[in-house]
Amino acid sequence: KPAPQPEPAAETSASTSPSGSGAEGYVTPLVRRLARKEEIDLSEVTGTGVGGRIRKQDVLDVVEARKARAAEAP
Amino acid sequence: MADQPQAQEFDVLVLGGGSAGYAAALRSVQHGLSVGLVEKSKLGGTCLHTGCIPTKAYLHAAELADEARESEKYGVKTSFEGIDMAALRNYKDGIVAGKHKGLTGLLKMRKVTVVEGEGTLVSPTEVDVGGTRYAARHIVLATGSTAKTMGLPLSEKIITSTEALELDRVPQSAIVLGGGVIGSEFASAWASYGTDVTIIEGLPSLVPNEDPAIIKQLERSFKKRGISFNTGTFFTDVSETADGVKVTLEDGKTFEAEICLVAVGRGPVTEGLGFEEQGITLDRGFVITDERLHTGVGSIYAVGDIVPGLQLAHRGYQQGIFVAEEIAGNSPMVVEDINIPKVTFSQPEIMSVGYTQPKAEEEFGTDQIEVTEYNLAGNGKSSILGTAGLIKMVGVKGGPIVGVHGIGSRIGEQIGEAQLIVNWEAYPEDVATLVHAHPTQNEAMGEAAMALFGHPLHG
Amino acid sequence: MADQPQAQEFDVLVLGGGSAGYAAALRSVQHGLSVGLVEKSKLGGTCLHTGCIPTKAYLHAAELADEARESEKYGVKTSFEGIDMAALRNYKDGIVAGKHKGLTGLLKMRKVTVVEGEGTLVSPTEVDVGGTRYAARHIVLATGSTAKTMGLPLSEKIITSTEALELDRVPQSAIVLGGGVIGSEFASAWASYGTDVTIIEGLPSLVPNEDPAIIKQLERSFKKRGISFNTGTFFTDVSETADGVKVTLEDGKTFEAEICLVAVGRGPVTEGLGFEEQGITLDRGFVITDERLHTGVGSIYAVGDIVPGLQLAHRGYQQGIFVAEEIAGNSPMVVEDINIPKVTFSQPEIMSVGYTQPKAEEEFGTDQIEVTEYNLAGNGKSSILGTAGLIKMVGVKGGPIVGVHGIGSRIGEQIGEAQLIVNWEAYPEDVATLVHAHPTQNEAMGEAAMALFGHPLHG
Ligand SMILES: Cc1cc2nc3c(=O)[nH]c(=O)nc-3n(C[C@H](O)[C@H](O)[C@H](O)COP(=O)(O)OP(=O)(O)OC[C@H]3O[C@@H](n4cnc5c(N)ncnc54)[C@H](O)[C@@H]3O)c2cc1C
Ligand SMILES: Cc1cc2nc3c(=O)[nH]c(=O)nc-3n(C[C@H](O)[C@H](O)[C@H](O)COP(=O)(O)OP(=O)(O)OC[C@H]3O[C@@H](n4cnc5c(N)ncnc54)[C@H](O)[C@@H]3O)c2cc1C
Repeated sequence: KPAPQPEPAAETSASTSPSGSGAEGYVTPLVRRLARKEEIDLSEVTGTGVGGRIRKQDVLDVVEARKARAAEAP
Repeated sequence: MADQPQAQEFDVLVLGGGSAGYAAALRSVQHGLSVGLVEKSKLGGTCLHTGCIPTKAYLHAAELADEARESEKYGVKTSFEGIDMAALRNYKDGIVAGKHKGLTGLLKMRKVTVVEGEGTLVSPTEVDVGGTRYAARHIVLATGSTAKTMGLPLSEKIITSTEALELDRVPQSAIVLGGGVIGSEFASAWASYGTDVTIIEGLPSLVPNEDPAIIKQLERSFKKRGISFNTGTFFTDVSETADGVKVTLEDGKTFEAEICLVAVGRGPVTEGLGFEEQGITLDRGFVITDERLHTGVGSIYAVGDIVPGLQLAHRGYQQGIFVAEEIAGNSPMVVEDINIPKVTFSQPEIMSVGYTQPKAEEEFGTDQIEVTEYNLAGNGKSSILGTAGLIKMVGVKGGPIVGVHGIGSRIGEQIGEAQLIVNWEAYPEDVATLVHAHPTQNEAMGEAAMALFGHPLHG
Repeated sequence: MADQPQAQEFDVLVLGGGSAGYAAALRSVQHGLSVGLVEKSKLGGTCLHTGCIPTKAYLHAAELADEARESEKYGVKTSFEGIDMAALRNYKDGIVAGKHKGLTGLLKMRKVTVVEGEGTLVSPTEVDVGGTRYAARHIVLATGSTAKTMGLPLSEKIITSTEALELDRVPQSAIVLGGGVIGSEFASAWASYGTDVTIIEGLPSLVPNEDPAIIKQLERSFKKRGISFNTGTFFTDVSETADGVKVTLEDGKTFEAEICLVAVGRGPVTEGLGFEEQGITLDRGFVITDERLHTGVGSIYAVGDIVPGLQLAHRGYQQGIFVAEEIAGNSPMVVEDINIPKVTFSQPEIMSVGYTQPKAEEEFGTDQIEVTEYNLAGNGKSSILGTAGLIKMVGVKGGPIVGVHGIGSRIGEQIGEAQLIVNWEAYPEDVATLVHAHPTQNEAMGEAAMALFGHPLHG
């Protein structure tokens, strides 16, 4: 069930731009949904897509890195 | 070490070879499990033999009949001379036979062991078929549904959808009891063939589960097509007359016609199959499961029409696949009924996924949602096809689109984009920024999203 | 303070009222800008009057004719008695007139000032129309395109698509020069009407921009429909004969028919309009812009068919909207041509978005991509419609789906879901986990995604 609540920071920037499409802020719905599921703040993800756009792989990379860090942690 | 001994004990045993059952079987073998599938009648179940497939063949013929009648307007000189019921049944039977052969071959190729016969659950890990016991680590119940008759005396003239598909003639007139999906589809097809149709629906409207805007448009279109309907009053009696049938309503009104189709819903097939004896909970015959389709007994799951909720073939697939993934340990994601796509193949067609406006208002609050209706009159391709209709989108303010609904000729195929929008929780601007291909009906989806975003292009 | 003086100086002045131009105008007023739109002929341009809309009306009549011919197989008794060209043109003209009226009304309602006449760019901020100078802070060039004739002598018998839409009869036979989208669509429509059609295409195949699997299927279907084609050799000459036309190819082969449709591409309308004089770069007549559609001169932009790339109405809308957003300071996102959805409305229809297999191999490396082809023979609704075809998906290994292609009757409407998949960079599992509605053609999209994900359901 979709959450009606306001979303994290990265997302609001995407939806307040009148065209909804400012290259920097824009993420696809799939990336947004994945980030929410994995509890990742998109403003802290480095995008590797066109114009620095965050792609699904970028979020997956953060998930992996986090897992690796968790595994290393004493 | 032949197949035989192995075949008596499976990793997964599925009871019922309809949409839900065979999907569970096919996905389970993909995960390397040995699978048995018990079917008492024909592989493919209701959907293939007496449901989705034959009805849609009949509805395609209906579309051809409508088009033939109207085509002079489009500069195509044709004359419509009527329905050749024998040829129509041949065509329908050919499609069903082809799919049945394909499915049988597929199950064989994928090495699902099909056991013919009626199965009964005799222990949490065993099913008896004609005296032979088949054991399995996991059991999936998928015995499906059958038309409810509410005690009406079925006959040559009082029939369910199953018999309606075998009629050898186009009835002169018909009363359709029930204005839900199945009733509306038959009413639509018969009207196209030339039958004088009256729908009796006890609830206040046809297709009562749809969004109000869709209902209004369907009722308007049916009226225009000469399909009569009486809504808001339940029937009390159906009886045969000398040359037909008579239906009496609670308010005393009566209707007469050549035949009466009883399409008042479908009930689960679970009686006498040993489910309750093994401790499984039934509610009015339906199998009660947890959210993950587990019955609470041993490793027994239930899928498809026997589980309360939407009775749709692809919900059956979805649940069958879900359980196979669950058994394989892949913790699949639960897809709620609200996010399952729905299509009604009447003329006009209806498609919907997600929340209707009233349901969204209830769930998110009336002041938290916004809706847009895009009239197909503004859509080039729809004008070319000569269809009225609309696309309606329901969104959460500042949030995702949570419902997409549509009505119009051929609009059912828009369900694909609608499904992605709702299930992927797209915002209006996500869709609005993608300009849709011209001139398609699909453009109407883009226009609706643009309007919801506050920037209609052509609207 | 009447409208008049204001009307002479605009925030935005658009030159050309076709798809691209009017989209720029409509979106600009939505941002509160004052807008003038100069149109020398009819609002709506090529697409509305001599392109998308009339051709699709003709193709719908073609579909009706095919269906009437075939419908006995489906149990619907009809006889096809031919095309009534006067009625067909009436229908087509009615659709065009309706849309034209709608568009004119919409521009008026939204307060776009329409200036009738031929405009010439006379300074970086001024357009002259019949001696009156209109000034604007921003200018959008949108003068569109026209059929290329390659110096061929147009006549009653050697015609372009514009004249083809005004023919008063169904030709007995026709040669179509060019097997691209426009050529294939006319060939398809005429063949349905009963014309004996031959396509001459210089490149090695019909619809050469499509994926090879799609091309193969189209060529197979056209052959089956009795549409002849000669590919891989260019023509050298077209001449009139006593009772028709003769086309000669480079290899000396000749073809004769009643008429010849020249559909070898469309060139930009930019000559003599003052563009070069103001310092704008033209290349073979096309306006060269940067990625953000700026011409490099003043605040002059170009949109639509005059900008090199896909010549499609909705690409025009997209660019028009883009420039309006850019002028309004909203830094819109660039949508590359590769991500623009494309539909060819022949029988069978073609839809595609994203990379073809060869282009994906080139871009990502042959060993980095994976593809799946789902044959529509496995799709219930397609069997019901009686159509062959396929859905092909091209994915990056372990990454997103970058191309979706389809062919089959009515398959064009699948472009909506395809467009979301490619533009939102969905992974196969994103789509595969959503079970699609049964029985629709849309299910084939789900099956293709499941196969790409490694778990076909029915495949
Ligand atoms: C007229 C009509 C039109 C429909 N149109 C559509 C449509 O367009 N789209 C759609 O999505 N859905 C449609 N449906 C609904 C769809 O057919 C069902 O949702 C679907 O078939 C349910 O699948 P299932 O596997 O749960 O049950 P079923 O298809 O009913 O299959 C159950 C199977 O189990 C077998 N069985 C039962 N008991 C036993 C036993 N004890 N031992 C062995 N075998 C047993 C039965 O023989 C049957 O083959 C339609 C239904 C009808 C009646
Ligand atoms: C037969 C055919 C079928 C087609 N089918 C499709 C289809 O199905 N789908 C699709 O997406 N595309 C289709 N197209 C392509 C589509 O029509 C074009 O891509 C689209 O029209 C381009 O829009 P535009 O605004 O750039 O140019 P145009 O539509 O050509 O509009 C340019 C306008 O500018 C005006 N103009 C030109 N010069 C001046 C001047 N100096 N002063 C004032 N006004 C001027 C013209 O009169 C015209 O109205 C088809 C084209 C053809 C020919």
